[in-house]
Amino acid sequence: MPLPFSSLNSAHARTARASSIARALGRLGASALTIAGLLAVTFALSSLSPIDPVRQLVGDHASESAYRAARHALGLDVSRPLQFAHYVARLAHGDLGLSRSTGQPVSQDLARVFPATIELATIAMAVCAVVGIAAGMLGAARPGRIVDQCVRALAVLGASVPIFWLGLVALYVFYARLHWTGGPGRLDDAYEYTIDMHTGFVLVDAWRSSETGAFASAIAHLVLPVLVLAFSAVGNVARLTRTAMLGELGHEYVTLARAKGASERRILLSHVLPNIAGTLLTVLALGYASLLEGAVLTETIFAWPGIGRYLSTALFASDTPAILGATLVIGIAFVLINGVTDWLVHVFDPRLAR
Amino acid sequence: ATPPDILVVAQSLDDIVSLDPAEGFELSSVQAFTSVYERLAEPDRDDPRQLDPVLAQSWNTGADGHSLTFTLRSGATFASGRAVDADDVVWSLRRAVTLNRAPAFILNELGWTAANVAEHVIALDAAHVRITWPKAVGPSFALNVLTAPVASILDAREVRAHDVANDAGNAWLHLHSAGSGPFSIRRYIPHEALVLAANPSSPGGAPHVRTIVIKNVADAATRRLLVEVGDADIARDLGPDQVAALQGEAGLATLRLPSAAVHYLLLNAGNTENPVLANPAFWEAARWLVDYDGIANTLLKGTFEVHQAFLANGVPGALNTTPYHLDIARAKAILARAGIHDATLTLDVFNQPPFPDIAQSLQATFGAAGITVRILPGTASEVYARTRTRTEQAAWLYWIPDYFDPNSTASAFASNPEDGTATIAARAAWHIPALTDLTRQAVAERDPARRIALYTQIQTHVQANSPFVIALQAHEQIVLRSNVHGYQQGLDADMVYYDRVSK
Amino acid sequence: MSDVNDDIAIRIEALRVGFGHRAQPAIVLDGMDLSVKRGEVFGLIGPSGSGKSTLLRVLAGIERNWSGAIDVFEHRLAPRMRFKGALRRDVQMVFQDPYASLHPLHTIGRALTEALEVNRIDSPKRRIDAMLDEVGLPGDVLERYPHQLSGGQRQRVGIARALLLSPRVVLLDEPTSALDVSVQAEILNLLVRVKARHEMTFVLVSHDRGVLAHLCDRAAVIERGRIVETWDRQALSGWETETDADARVESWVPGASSPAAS
Amino acid sequence: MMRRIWRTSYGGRFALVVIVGVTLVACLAPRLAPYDPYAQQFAVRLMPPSSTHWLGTDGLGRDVLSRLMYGARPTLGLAVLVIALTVPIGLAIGIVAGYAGGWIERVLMRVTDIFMAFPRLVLALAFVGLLGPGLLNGALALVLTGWPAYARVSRAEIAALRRSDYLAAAEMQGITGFRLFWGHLLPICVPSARVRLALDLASIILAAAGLGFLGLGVRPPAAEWGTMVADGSKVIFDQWWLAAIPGLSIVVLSLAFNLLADALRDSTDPHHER
Amino acid sequence: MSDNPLLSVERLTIRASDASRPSDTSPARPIVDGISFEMRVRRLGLVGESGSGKSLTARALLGLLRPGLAASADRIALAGRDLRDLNAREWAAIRGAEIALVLQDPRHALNPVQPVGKQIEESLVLHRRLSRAERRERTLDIMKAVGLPDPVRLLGAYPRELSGGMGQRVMLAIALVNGPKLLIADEPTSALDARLRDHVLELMSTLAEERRMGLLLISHDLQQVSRYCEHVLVMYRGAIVDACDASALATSTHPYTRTLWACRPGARTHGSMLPVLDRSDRSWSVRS
Ligand SMILES: Nc1ncnc2c1ncn2[C@@H]1O[C@H](COP(=O)(O)OP(=O)(O)OP(=O)(O)O)[C@@H](O)[C@H]1O
Ligand SMILES: Nc1ncnc2c1ncn2[C@@H]1O[C@H](COP(=O)(O)OP(=O)(O)OP(=O)(O)O)[C@@H](O)[C@H]1O
Ligand SMILES: [Mg+2]
Ligand SMILES: [Mg+2]
Repeated sequence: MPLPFSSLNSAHARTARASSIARALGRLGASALTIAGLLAVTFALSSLSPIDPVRQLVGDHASESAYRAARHALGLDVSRPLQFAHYVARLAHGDLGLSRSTGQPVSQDLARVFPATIELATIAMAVCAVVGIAAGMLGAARPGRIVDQCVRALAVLGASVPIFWLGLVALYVFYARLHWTGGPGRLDDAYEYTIDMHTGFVLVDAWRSSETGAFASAIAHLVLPVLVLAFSAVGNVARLTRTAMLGELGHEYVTLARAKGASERRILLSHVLPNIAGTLLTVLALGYASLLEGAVLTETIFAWPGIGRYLSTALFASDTPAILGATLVIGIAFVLINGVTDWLVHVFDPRLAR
Repeated sequence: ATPPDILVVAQSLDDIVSLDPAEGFELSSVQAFTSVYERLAEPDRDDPRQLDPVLAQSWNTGADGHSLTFTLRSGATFASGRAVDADDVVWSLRRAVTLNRAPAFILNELGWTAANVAEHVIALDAAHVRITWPKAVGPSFALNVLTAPVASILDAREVRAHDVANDAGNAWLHLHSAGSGPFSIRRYIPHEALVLAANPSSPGGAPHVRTIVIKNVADAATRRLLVEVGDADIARDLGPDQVAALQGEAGLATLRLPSAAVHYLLLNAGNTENPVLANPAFWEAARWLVDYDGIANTLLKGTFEVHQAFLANGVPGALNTTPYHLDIARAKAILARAGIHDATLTLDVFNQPPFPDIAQSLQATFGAAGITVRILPGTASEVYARTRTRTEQAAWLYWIPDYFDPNSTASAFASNPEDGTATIAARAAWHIPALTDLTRQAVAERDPARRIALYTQIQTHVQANSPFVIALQAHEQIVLRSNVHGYQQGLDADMVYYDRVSK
Repeated sequence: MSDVNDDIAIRIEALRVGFGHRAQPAIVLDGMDLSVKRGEVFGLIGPSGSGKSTLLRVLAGIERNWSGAIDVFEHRLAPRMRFKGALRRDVQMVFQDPYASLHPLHTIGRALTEALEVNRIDSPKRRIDAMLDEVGLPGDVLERYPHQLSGGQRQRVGIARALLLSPRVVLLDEPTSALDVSVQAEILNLLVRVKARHEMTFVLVSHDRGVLAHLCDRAAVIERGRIVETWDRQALSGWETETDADARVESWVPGASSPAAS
Repeated sequence: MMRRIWRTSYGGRFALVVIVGVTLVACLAPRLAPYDPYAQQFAVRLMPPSSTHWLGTDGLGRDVLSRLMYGARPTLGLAVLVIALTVPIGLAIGIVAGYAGGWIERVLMRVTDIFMAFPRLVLALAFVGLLGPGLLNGALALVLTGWPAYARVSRAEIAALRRSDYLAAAEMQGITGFRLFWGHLLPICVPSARVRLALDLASIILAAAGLGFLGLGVRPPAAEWGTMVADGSKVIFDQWWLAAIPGLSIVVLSLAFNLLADALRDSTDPHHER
Repeated sequence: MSDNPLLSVERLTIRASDASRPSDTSPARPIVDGISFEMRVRRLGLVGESGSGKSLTARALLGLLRPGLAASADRIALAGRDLRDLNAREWAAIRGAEIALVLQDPRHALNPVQPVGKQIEESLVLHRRLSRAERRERTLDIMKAVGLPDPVRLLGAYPRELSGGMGQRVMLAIALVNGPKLLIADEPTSALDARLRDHVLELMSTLAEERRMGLLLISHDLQQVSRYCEHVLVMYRGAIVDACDASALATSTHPYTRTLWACRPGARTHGSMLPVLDRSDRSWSVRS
C-alpha cells in the first residue's frame, strides 16, 4: 500500500500555518474596519449634537473674539470631513481631547478609570465562567431533573432582572440592613486614598500596600458588585453550556465513548467539554462584552470609579469628548475581545485549524 | 465607620472642572477654595455682612474713593512654608485677570482688564499692596469683589515653577494647590474624591482633623446611607425625604442652613414663537400660579423657604416681603382680562432632583389655570445652552451670588445694558433702561444706608413687574454624625468651613 | 444554431466548469463531450467528486457558470442564462435526498401546486390528482409535511413534482441511494413505468452498477470531469459477472475519499 | 403557535398571560387606571399601599398603580418600534447576503460585523447623551445595534441552503424573486428569528429601563418603569416599595419574554428544524 | 462450541416511554417486540430494512438505549452471565472490555478534537492497569493488526485527517484493543465507498476468526451479510421473521427474505419489473 501520509501531513501543517497567518491578518483588517466604523458613527453623533462645545468651553461671558479663538483652537472652523480627518489623526496619537467635566485629557482619565472596570468585569467573568459552566454541566447531566430545572430558572431570571435594580436591592439588603459587605466605592475610606494605586487594580494595589486590612476591605467592597454583575450573565452562560452539552451528547462519538465503558462524568469532562470548548469560549467572550456594558449601570449604583460611571457622569455634563472617548474605548475592547476569541477558537480547535 | 483622624464628607463632586481659583467656578470647587486658599479679606463666618481681614492685616481707602491700600499680615505662610508677600498678592490678582477664565468677570467689575490690570494692582513694598480701579464703583464694593474665590492668593513661586506652555500653572492647578488655607490638596481624582491634608502652618492655625476625604457620591440616597451606616461623617445635599427619614435617628444630627441661592421662573419675553410670553399680564398671572407653600413646605420640605425677591435672606439689602401665593382664580381672572386663552409654554429644567419635581408642580398649577406646560428636562449644559441662545420659552433656574455684594445679583436681574452683556434680564429680553441706570447708581453709591435703600427699591420693582417669578430660597440640609463638632457653613456657596471641625 | 439532429436530446461539447478563485479555479468538469439520444435512459457513474452532480446541475440550469456548448433539444443554452418558459418546463430534476429537496415548511400540496401556479398551468387540481395516482401516493399526502412521509413516499413526491411540468428530459441524481433496497425496487419500478408511459429522456446518475445495468440503455464513466468510457446496452449486460472485488484498490491518501468533515 | 406554547410549559403559559395582560393594560390604561397618573396631591405623598392607593403614592402624591399602568406604554411602545425596524432590516440583509453569496455577501456581512461589534447599551447612552434624552434617541441606537443579530443568523441559515436541493428544486419550477424570498427563504428564518425576537424584547425592555433609570428616558411627567425605579431609589431606605414595584414589573415583563423565548425554542417542532 | 452460547437473548422488548413517543406511533406496539435468539456461531448477521429495529436491538445489548426508550427481556446473557439489572459501574466494566461496538460512520463516531492515539488508548486506560509505555505498545500493535499504515505517525492525527476507511479501522482498533468476547458492528460500512466496504468487512471477519471473537454484523444488505456471516437473522418491524444459514438465504422460502434477496437490480433484471414487498400482507410479519 502506498503511504504518502507523512509527506502530506507536514505539507498540510505548512499550509495550515500559512493560512492561519492569513486568517489572523484578515481578522486584524476586519477589526480595523470595525473600529473605523465605530469612529465614523461616534463622530457623526458628536457633530449632530445640539450642544455647542465652544460655548461650553468659554462660558457665558466670553466675547465674540474669545469665542472665535476657542473655536479655532478646537479645530471646529473647518469642514466636517476635515474635522474628521483631524479627529482620526489626533486619535492616532492617543489624543482624545480634553474632558470638559474633569478638565483632564480624556485619555488620561480613561487610563485611570478603565482598570477599575476591567477588574470588576474580569472577576465577574471568572465567577460567571466557573459557576455558569458548572451549572450548565449539572443541568445537562440530568436533563429535566430538579437541578436542571433550578439551573434553567436561574438562567432565565438572571437575564430578566434589571441590573441597576438588583444592585439597589443588594446594596439595601446586604450593606445597609445586614452590614455583611462593604458599601459603595472600592475600599474603606481609611485606605481608599491612602494606599498608592500603581496598577489601577484595587486587589493588586491593596495586596502590595503595607496597610493590613486593605486587601480585606477591597474584597468586601468587590463582593456585591461582582455578584450582581455576574448574576446578569451567569444564566446565559449556564443555559448555553447546557444547550451545547445536550446537543453534543446526542453525537455518535459519545455513544462510542459509552461503548468503551467510560463513565458519564468522564464523558462530560473529557469528551464533551473539549468539544464545546470553542462554543464556550465564544459564549464567555460575549458574556465578557456584556459585562463590560453592564458595568455602566452597576458602577453607577456602587460608586465604582470605572469607565461606566465616567461615561454616565460625562452624559450628564454633556461632555462630548469624554462620551466619545469612553464609547470608543469600550467599542475597541469589544472588537479586541471578539478578535482574540475568534483567534483562540481557531488555534485551539483542531477541527478548524486548517 | 470612619477612622478617627479622617473626616469623610459625602457629596457630589461631579461639577468640578478646575481647582485653579482663577478658573474654578462651580459649587464644589468654590467650596474647596475656602479650605485651600485665603483672600485678603473674607466675610465674617458668623456675620457675613462684616468683613474680616485675612491675609491683609488692614486697609485704607484712598481719598478719591477709587483706591485701597492693604497692609499684609506678617508671619502668614503658604503650605510650602514660604511667607506670603506682596508679590504673591499682586501676581495672583493680575493672573486671575489675564488668564481670563469664567470667574474673571468678577474682577472685571472693577474695570480691570488684561491690558490695564498691571497698572491697577501694584506692590508698594514687600508688605503693602495698592489697588485702584477705573469703574465708577465704591470701595466697599471693591472690597466685596476681593472676597470672591477668584481673588484667592496663590504661592506665586510654586505655581510659576509648574508653568507649562505659558499657562501660568493652570494645568498644574487642576489637580494641585498652592495656597495658605488650613488645608492643601493631597490628591484630587476627578469624579471620585478630593483629599485634603491639614496645613499646620496655616495663618489661621492648624485645623483639628488631619485629613478630609470629600467623596463624590452622586446619588443622594447613597449619601444618606453612608452617613447612616457611619461610612461618612457628613452628607451634603440630602433631599427632603432622606433628611426626614434620618430625623431622630441616634448618632446623627441634622443641620439646616440657609443658602444664598434663589430659585426663579424665567419667562423669555423675546421668544417670538410664543408671543404670550411678552405680555406683562401673563407674567402677573404666573406669579399667582406657583404653589410656593406646597413646594417649600410639603413637596420639598426643609430644602426651601418661600422668598420672592432676588436678594437672598441674609445678603445685605434683602427684601423679605412675600406678596404672592397660589391663587388660581385670581390668575385666571388676570388672564381672562388680558384675553389670554389656551396658552402653552415649554419649560426647561435640569434633569436632576429636585428640579423635575418642581417642574411637575408648576405643570399642575399652571394647568389648573388653563396653561399647558411641556417640560423639557435636560442636562445643565443643555439647559444653559438654550437659555444662552435665548431659544427657551421658560426655564426654572437658580442664582447664587458670585461674590458677597448685592450688586452681584442686582446686576444680573435688574440690569440690561443691551450691549451684549449676558445678564439674566437680557436673557429674558426684558428692556429696562431706567432700572439699569438705577442699578448702576446703586453700585457707585458710597453711603451704605442709601445703597441698601436703592436695592430695596429695585427689588420691589422686579418683584412686581419683571418676567421673573422669584419663588424660593434654598436651604441646604446637611446630616452629620453626632461626634462631629465645629462644622460651619455660611450663606454663600463658598462659605464652607472645615478648619474647626473635630471628631 | 448548429445542425439539429432529430435524434439527439442533449448535446454537450467541451463543457468546462470550475469553482473557487478566478485565478486558480478547481476544475470540476474539464472539457466534457457527451450526447444523449432522444428517449433513452443514459447512465452516469464515477467516483465521488468526479463531477456527476455538477453536470446535472448545469443541465438543469442551476449551475450557470460554465463554458462550452450545450444544446437541449432545440434550445441552445448559454452560460449565465436563466431558464424560462418552455425550456424551464422541458428540463426537470429529481434529487438524491428526497427530504432535502422538499421545503420542510410547505405541505406536499403546496409544493406541487406552486410548480403549476408559477408556470400558469391550468386545472392544477385535476393534474395533481392524476399525478398522485400515477406515482402511487394516497390523496391525503397533500395535507402532510415532508417529515410525515416515509423516504420512499418522499421520493415519489419528488418524481411527481418533476413530472407535473411534463418535461422532456428528467435528470435523476442518485434517486435511490438514500433508500432501502426494498424501497429502491419500488422506485425503480415506478421510473420504468413512467418512462414507458411518457415520451421522456432520462439522465441517471448512480454509484450502483446494478441500478445502471437494470435501467439504462447506455452509460458512461466520469473521472475527473471527463468521460473516460461509454457502454452500450450490450456492454452493460456483461456487468453481471463482474464483482465489486475487482474494482481498483483503495488509495490510502488521507481525506481522499472522505468528504470534508462538517 | 400560541396553543403549542400554551401546551408546552408552565413557563410559556406564564409568559403568554403576562404579555397579553401587560399589553391590554397598556392599551386600556386610560380606562383601567383608578387615578389620573399626573394628578399631584402633596398631602398624600409617599403613602404605603392602602385601600385607596393600592400601590401607594410617589413623591408627588401620584397614584403608583396608575403610573405603573401608564408606564407600560413607553416600554412596550419602544420595544415594538425597535423590533419593527430591526427584524425586517436584519432578515432582509441576511437573506439577501445568504442567497446571493459572492461579493454581495462579503460586503453585507462586513457591514453587519461592524454594527455587531458596537456595544449596545453604551452606544444607546452615547446617542442619548449626544442627541439629547428621550427614548426615541435610545431606540435609534438599539435599532442600529439590533439588526445584525438577525442578519447573521438568517444569513447562516440561508447560506447553508444556498446549494441545497430544495432551492434547486424551487429553481427548477421557475420560482424566483419575491415569491422565492417570501414563500421559501423567509419561512426558514422565522423560527430562529422568533426566538431571537423574544429574547431581544426582553433585552430591549431592560435597556429602556436602564436609560430611564439614568434619567435619559421619557420626559416627565410621563411615567416609565425605569424612571419610576430611579425616583423610588431616592427613598429606597424608607419607602422601599416605590423602587421595588416598578422594578418587579420590569422583571416580570422581561421574564415573560425570556420564558416565551424558551417556550418557542422548545416548541419548535424538531422535524421542522434543519 | 460449548453449551453456553456466546450470547443468548430471550423475549427482548423495547418500548418508547410515553413522553418521548412520536405522536404518530401507537402506544400499544413496542418498537422491538419480544425477539429471542442465540448466538451459537462466530459470525451472526442481523438484516432487515430501515427502521426494523436492528440498531435498537444492538444498543439494548450494550445497555445503551437513549433516555426515553426502555428495554425488558427474560434473559440477556453474555457467555452465561446475565446482563440485565447491571448497575452503571458494572456496565462500564463490561462495555469495551467484553462487548465492543463499531458504528456506522467514522466521521461522526470518533471524537473530533482528540488525537486518534488517545482515543484508542482510552479503552486501555478504562479497563487495564498498564504503564504508559505498555499502553503505547499495545495501541501500536492493534493499529498494525487492523492494517493502519504508519501507526506511530497516526497516533497524533485527528479524525478529520483520515480517510473513511482509515477511520473505520481506527474504530475497529478501539473496539478490539481489549480483546472483547463479542463485537457488534452496526452497519459498519454503509458510509464507505463501495470499494472500501469489502476491505473492511473482510478484515472484520478475519479478525473475528483469528481472535476467536463473536461478531454480530448488522446490515440491510443481504448479499453482503451472506458473504461474511455464517448464520443470518431477518428482522421486520421489530420482530425476527426469518432465520437461516447464510448459504440458505438465496433459497429461503420466507416471502420477506425472498423479496429482499431478489429485489436488487442488475443487468439480469433489465426490462423487467423488480419484485417488491406486499406490505399489506401481515400474515408473516408477526411471528414470535
Ligand atoms: N459550489 C461549489 N464550490 C466549490 N466546489 C464545488 C462546488 N460544487 C461542487 N464542487 C466540487 O466539485 C467536485 C465535483 O462535485 P460533484 O458534486 O459534481 O461530484 P459527484 O460526482 O456528484 O460526487 P458524489 O458522487 O459524491 O455525489 C467536488 O470536488 C466538489 O467538492
Ligand atoms: N428514541 C426513540 N423513541 C421512539 N422511537 C424510536 C426511538 N429511536 C428509534 N425509534 C424507532 O425505532 C425504530 C427502529 O429504529 P432502529 O434505529 O433500530 O432501526 P434500524 O433497523 O437500525 O434502521 P436503519 O437501517 O435505518 O438503521 C424506528 O422506527 C425508529 O423510528
Ligand atoms: Mg453527487
Ligand atoms: Mg440502524
